[in-house]
Amino acid sequence: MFRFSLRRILLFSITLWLLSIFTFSLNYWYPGNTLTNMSGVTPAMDTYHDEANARAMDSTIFRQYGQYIAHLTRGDWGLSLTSQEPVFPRLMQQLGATVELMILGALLAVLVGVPLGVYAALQQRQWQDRLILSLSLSTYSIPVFWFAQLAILLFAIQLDWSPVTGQIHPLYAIDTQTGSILVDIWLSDIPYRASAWVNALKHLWLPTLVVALIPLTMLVRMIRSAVLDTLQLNHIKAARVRGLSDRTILVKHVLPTSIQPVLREAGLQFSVLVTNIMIVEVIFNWPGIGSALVKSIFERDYPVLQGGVICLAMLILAVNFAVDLIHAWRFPQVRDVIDED
Amino acid sequence: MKTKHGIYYQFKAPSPLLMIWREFHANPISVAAYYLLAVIVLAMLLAPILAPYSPEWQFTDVIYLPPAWHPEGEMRFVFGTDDLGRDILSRVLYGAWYSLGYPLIATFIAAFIGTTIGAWAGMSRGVQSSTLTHFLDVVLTIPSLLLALVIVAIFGPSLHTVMIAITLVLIPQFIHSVQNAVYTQRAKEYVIAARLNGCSRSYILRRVIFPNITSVIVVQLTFALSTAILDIAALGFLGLGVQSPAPEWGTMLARSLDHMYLNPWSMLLPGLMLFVTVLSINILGDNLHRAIQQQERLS
Amino acid sequence: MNPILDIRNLTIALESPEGPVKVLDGFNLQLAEGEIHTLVGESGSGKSLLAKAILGFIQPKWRITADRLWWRQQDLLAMTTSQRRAITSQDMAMIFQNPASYLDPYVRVGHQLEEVMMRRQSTRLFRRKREQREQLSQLLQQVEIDDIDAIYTSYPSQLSDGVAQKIGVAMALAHRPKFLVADEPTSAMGPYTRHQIYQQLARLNRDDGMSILLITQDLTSMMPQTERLSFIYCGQLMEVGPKDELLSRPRHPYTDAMCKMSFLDQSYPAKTKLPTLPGAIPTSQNLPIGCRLGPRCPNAQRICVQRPELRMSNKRQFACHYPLGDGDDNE
Amino acid sequence: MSNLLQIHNLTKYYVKQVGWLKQQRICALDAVSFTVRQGETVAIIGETGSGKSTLIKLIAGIDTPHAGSIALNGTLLKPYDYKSRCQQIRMIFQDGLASLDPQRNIGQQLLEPLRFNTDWPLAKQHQHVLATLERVGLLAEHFDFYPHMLASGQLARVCIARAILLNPLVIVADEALSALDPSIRAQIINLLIDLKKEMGVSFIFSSHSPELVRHLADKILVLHHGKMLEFDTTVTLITKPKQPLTQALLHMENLRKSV
Amino acid sequence: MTRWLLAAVCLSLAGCGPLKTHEQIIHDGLVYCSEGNPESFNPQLDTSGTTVDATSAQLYNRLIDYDAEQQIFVPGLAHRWETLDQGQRYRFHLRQQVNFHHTPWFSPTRPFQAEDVLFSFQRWLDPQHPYHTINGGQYPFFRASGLMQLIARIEIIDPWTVDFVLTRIDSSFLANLATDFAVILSAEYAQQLTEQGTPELLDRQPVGTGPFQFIEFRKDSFIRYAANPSYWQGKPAVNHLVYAITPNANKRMLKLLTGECDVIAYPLVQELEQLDDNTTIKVTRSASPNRAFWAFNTARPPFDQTLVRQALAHAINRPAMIQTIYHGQAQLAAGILPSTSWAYQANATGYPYDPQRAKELLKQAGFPNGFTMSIWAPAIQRVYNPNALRMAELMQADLAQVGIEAQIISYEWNTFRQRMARGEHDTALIGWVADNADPDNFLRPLLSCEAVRSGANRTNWCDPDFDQQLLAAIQLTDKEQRQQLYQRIETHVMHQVPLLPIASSLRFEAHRQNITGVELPPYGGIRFGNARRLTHVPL
Repeated sequence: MFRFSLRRILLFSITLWLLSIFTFSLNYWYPGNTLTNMSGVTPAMDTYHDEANARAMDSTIFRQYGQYIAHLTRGDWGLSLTSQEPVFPRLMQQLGATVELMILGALLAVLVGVPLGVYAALQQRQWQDRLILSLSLSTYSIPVFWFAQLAILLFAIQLDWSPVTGQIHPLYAIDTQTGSILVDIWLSDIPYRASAWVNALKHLWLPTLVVALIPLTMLVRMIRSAVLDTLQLNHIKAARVRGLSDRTILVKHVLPTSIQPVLREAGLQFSVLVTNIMIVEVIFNWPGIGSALVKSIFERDYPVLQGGVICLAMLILAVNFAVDLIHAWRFPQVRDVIDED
Repeated sequence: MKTKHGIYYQFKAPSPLLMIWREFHANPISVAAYYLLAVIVLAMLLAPILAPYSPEWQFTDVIYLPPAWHPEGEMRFVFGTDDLGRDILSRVLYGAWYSLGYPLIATFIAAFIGTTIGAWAGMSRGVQSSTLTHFLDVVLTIPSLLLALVIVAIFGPSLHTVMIAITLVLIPQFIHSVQNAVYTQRAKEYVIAARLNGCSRSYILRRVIFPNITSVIVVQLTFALSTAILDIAALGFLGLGVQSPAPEWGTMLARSLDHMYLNPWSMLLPGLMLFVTVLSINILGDNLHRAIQQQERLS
Repeated sequence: MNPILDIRNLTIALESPEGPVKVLDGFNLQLAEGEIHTLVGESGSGKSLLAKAILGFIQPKWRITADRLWWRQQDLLAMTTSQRRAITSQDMAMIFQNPASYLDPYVRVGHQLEEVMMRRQSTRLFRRKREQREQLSQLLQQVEIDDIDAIYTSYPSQLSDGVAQKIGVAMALAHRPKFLVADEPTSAMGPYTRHQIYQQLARLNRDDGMSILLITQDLTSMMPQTERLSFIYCGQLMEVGPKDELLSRPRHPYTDAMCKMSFLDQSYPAKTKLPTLPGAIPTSQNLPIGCRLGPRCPNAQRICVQRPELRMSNKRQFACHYPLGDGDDNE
Repeated sequence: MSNLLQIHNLTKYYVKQVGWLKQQRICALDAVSFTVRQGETVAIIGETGSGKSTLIKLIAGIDTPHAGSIALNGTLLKPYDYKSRCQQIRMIFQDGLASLDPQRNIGQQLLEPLRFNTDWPLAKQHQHVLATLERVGLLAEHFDFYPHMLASGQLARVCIARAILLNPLVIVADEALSALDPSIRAQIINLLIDLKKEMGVSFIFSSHSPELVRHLADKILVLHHGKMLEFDTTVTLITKPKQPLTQALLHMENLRKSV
Repeated sequence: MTRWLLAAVCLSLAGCGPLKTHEQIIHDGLVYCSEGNPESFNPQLDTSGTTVDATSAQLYNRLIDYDAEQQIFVPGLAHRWETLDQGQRYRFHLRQQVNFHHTPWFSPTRPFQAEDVLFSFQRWLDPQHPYHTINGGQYPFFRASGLMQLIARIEIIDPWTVDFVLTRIDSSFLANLATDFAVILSAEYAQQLTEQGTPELLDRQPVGTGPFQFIEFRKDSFIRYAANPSYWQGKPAVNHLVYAITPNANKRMLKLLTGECDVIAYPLVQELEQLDDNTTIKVTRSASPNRAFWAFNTARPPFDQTLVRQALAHAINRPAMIQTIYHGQAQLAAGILPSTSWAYQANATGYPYDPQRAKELLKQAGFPNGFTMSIWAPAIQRVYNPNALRMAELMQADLAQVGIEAQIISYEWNTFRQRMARGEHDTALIGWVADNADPDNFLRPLLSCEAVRSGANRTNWCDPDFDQQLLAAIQLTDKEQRQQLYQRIETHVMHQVPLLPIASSLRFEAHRQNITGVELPPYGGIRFGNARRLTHVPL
């Protein structure tokens, strides 16, 4: 495990390095002034020359890259071209909002998707199974932006179960500290915390549902087929012959074995989740990285765009890295297989 | 029957691909999806004939017309008109070019490039292949939409950019699946047997490995196609894709949101088309996959 | 003495597009307590199906009929699934081919052993760890595994086939069954490992009086300690009887051919051609009518399209219209 | 009879990671040398994991040795040079179904070696394939069959047909017979005996069935943990084995009878 | 988590209504859904309606205000004023006991005084002023309206009296002073910031004398204001005022329907009928002196040719736009001045839709096969144009008829304006809302050479002759004469068409039934000082 972790850490750092080279080169590809793309400092500003010196713009590309990394690690991600605010602190707040949606969405997907998938597998070829399968395939094909709009029409306008957009009713004066509204409420010292919670959850559940929906259906289908495959495996039959109860077999043998291939694909599902989050944030005016990213493209605000890309990519890579480690820790056999190639 | 040995066997047997097709054809849902998709593609190809009007022609006197079956609708605009008085039916038909035709082209280009690289990577061994594998693993975890957004940010939103972005984004998927498939095939005994037969590498790749991974490629194709359609639509929806007045479904959808309270039809229709198209492609891919598995289990 | 397992005229039919196919057709088996019985059948003979039917792992699409399927005078067919499971887990056990695949690859061997052991004492949830461990090591010693600690913490994929099968045996023994079904337990193993496993099974039979039904494809991997032999072909019982009797004087052409093809007749000179049954084993879609050996049988006549009666003859039973040997031993 | 195949000092090991940074070599085959004469049948016996399969693979050319050489008629065989090797050494695979491409019919696959190793016209290639099919007891119709439509015995025959198509000098087989049903196995054994007689080909096979080895082999090679324990004629080894393991492996039926 | 979700769902369902404290919080405040981010918190720096809406009337006061209904100037921070020296000197008597906002970042030690007036004006008047270049240094309104040239100097007579000395007599001076841009900042705060070394905070963490004080701004999310407890006109009725930034018009409307917004900016015209039916929503329409126009960037060829501009003016179908874009809720523009202006010329000749004529003109100009151009259109609603993007699409189709291939370009509002100020556009769909009743306000800020320099002139059209005439017109005091002069000017401009007027729209605003007192002055801005929520009716 130690060796494996070390290799993974190495791989992870190499990936991050590649990512940094990629984003660094993006600065040169974006239209306009490279230094402005990098730092948000426009030639019209007084600080332009200082910034050019600090980023070694007249030196070799390697030194420029070195300076870029130095600035990046220092948390100096440049200024937004539209608001002249530093990118990094704002990104961190937006990250909080995104991660909140991400965690809740993933939780919802797992908590609903896994039991549903297992249930479908156990009811194989029964009507329940067919229903779950066809529902999940249809849901999987719904364009998420369309679905989100329909959901708003239904739940917010017709039924009034949820507000249309936003994190919380704007009249709740919650200080933005982490960006994640639930954490922020918890950290704040307002007297009406309880109703703030309720209001925040009212705002949260619909975007969470939309974000979770497609990963959920993927999970249902993957878990179902994995459980079906597992049920065919010899050791499950053998466990039955050995007289273990159905529940023990399901919980101790079928589920862990079925989770393994699903966990391997977790990266793919996570990237689907992130894609959905980007779209959902735009639709629900969620103050997260995804909506900032899309907005920054409209505004040609390259420092913000860069920051968003780096942030999201790093988040995804980190999650994949973590999943890899968990996977290898839980299923040591797989480790060798992965290690071999 | 023929001889003492052949007594129990039928005579002429279908090839495995034909068997997959039969298996696939036995499922009414997949057949329905297949014909549905065929109809959509046909409608797309025949759009200039089928569409009653030009997609950009503005009937400024009849804006926000509901569909014909609605009491306020008119027969000459079967699906109604949009905010500029353009015929929605014509727009949806022509829009299929952007929302299905271009994704198809992008998918095929990506499939060609990806399969070539994937096959090369799968056939080569050692460091270069394992580096590529790890690298691809990483690239694949980055959402395609995010990469597409970056490309759009560089070149600015336009049809060309979207096509480049989607094609580029799809290529790694093909490389990955083809490489894995080739890699698995290489360990198969019949490939080893072909090698021992003295066959050339290209022959092994073309005649032995390739027919055996067709199914993988086909399934990947359907997957990539639905990804491409949804990504192009998503970009259009975000206003970063194909630009107006092109009747791309995602763009139409985004546009129609401004008056979804007044004229929900114009929002339902492009969304529904997207949904139906993607659904039929997904059903197709799913059942194809199942048919292939079934066939593999039988043989 | 009553047999502990009494099977009369067991038929299992599977649904197929062409209608039900009798994969097992009128099978008989009587197994006495403490007996080792070897069932020889080539692929497609329905031998694995039989094992599943005895153990009660029946799929809904099977249609099982039998004059008698008794376990210790209890009718297994009349029982509910849970009663059946109770009997199976109480008194029966099974070991398998490819032993490693019958262990959960993601759980340490020790945990799997514990789990099986715990099953019986599920009421006593808080058993002491050491006590459990002791029991386990006793069990492993019984199957001649010495390096208990190493085995305990390893994963199934790290075990050799022989050790894995020993673990399988240990698991089967965990609740002291009266009856063990061994489904080709040694087919993938070298001769020496096979010998070891058989030795162990034989000792269990000797010490605990456990009945063993060994299922095998090939006479060469028959258990030497076996007392009785059954030959089954395409779901039909060919011949049953005491081992020595059957091997030395086969009455059924199939038994005869199997003996010769398995080099048991050492009189055969090396590098000469073997006597064979012509043709191939029919698939379940193309089963012949009547005696299923018919098309391949050297002695077959027209009457063989009728199913031959099972004939009793001097401790043995066989089903053939034209048996080999003289009719002397007919009482 | 001359020495046809000389195997000298053949070594193959696998590298296993022990801890981190430390590697351990596991010898699958440790300096194995022997010679095979023309027309001779050599059986390789040993426990599971003794290196039987590795040896067969090395001779067939599927794998390359880390040390040692294989020479045929005095010329060294180069690794990865399938073109020259396959005309002289052919292999019969154990699993007929797995070793045949499910997407192409039998005929296409049997034409393959001819296409790459002869300059015959297509008609002649066809003819040869049909003749070979008949020779192994199959029919011309089987040319158009796909592997999954054949029974195990027929698949074994196809594999043999593939091996003899190019009239090789040596045929190797790894446990090719043990997975077959007894009644089918006997047919295949008979076929092999016939073919050997007709073609005078050398045959190297591995098996863990002592009966089979004694029935077919002229010479027996005993492997244990990659090392060659003994190599001698069948008669010698049966009557006067030097090693106890040889005794055990070859006389299993004595144990069987003993109870 | 799921349990909470369930609880939340349950709470929103019938049976268990919202918690009581929630109602209290809602009752205490007001949510205004605005269409975009303000560019700055100081309207001196920016003419954008979004900035004005967000700041002028909420944070600041002016010396005088204009009452559009009675068409008179009313006291602001100056309670009395008089004209001296035949109109070259204005003396303002300041209100005493007016306090600046008391905020976490600034505690005023003295009330509002003449010094603050001096600071507020000197900042943009005097290029040497330490604050002149802070945060951009562009004062587009003052530059374009000529106030910069007009004011010679400002003299403090005593702490409560201040004199403005003009370079010449100008009839529009008071009108310009009453606009939303001439706000009064705190000199003491500026001094504190200078000492802290953070002068740029002056316009980011604003301090004023207005009814609300600034709490927090989160870009793309909200601006939070709190009532100024010591406002000189009395504490506002709402304690909290939040601008929820919602660029999407459709979402604004949906949020108004669900009650997430109390007041929304720029409701969608086509949905208004629906809103009218809805008893919880009230829509108000008011006349507004505004103009949507199509500006040609005359600095770029081929738009420097009058023929081309005229051709384009003929090529587009403006009456169709009135129907599709404005849904009939607007008036087709003939000239630049709207019909509400007293200088309006009823008989002005416009450019009728005539593609044939357009083609001929193009041929004359040397473009028989047309050309490729871009139409810039903002993505957000404005008073004068509810959907510029869609209008651009209509024009795209029209232009295609005469062989011109048009490309639509859109940016986020502030980016759009910044880039347009840099002259990156070919043509732009933009508009103007008058800041005061004077016709000069329609011409000088839009088309003068001075406005080119400040970036407010979207056409980059500079005609010294035109400027001269404007100057002459403003110095006249006789309304009749002025009207004639303005008509001449307008005819000239319409012949040159640096910009093609399209329409004047009604101004709309929609709010919940239980909100009153939101004021929409015709010359831009929105006032929440008197807004209040009627007693909450339980659901």
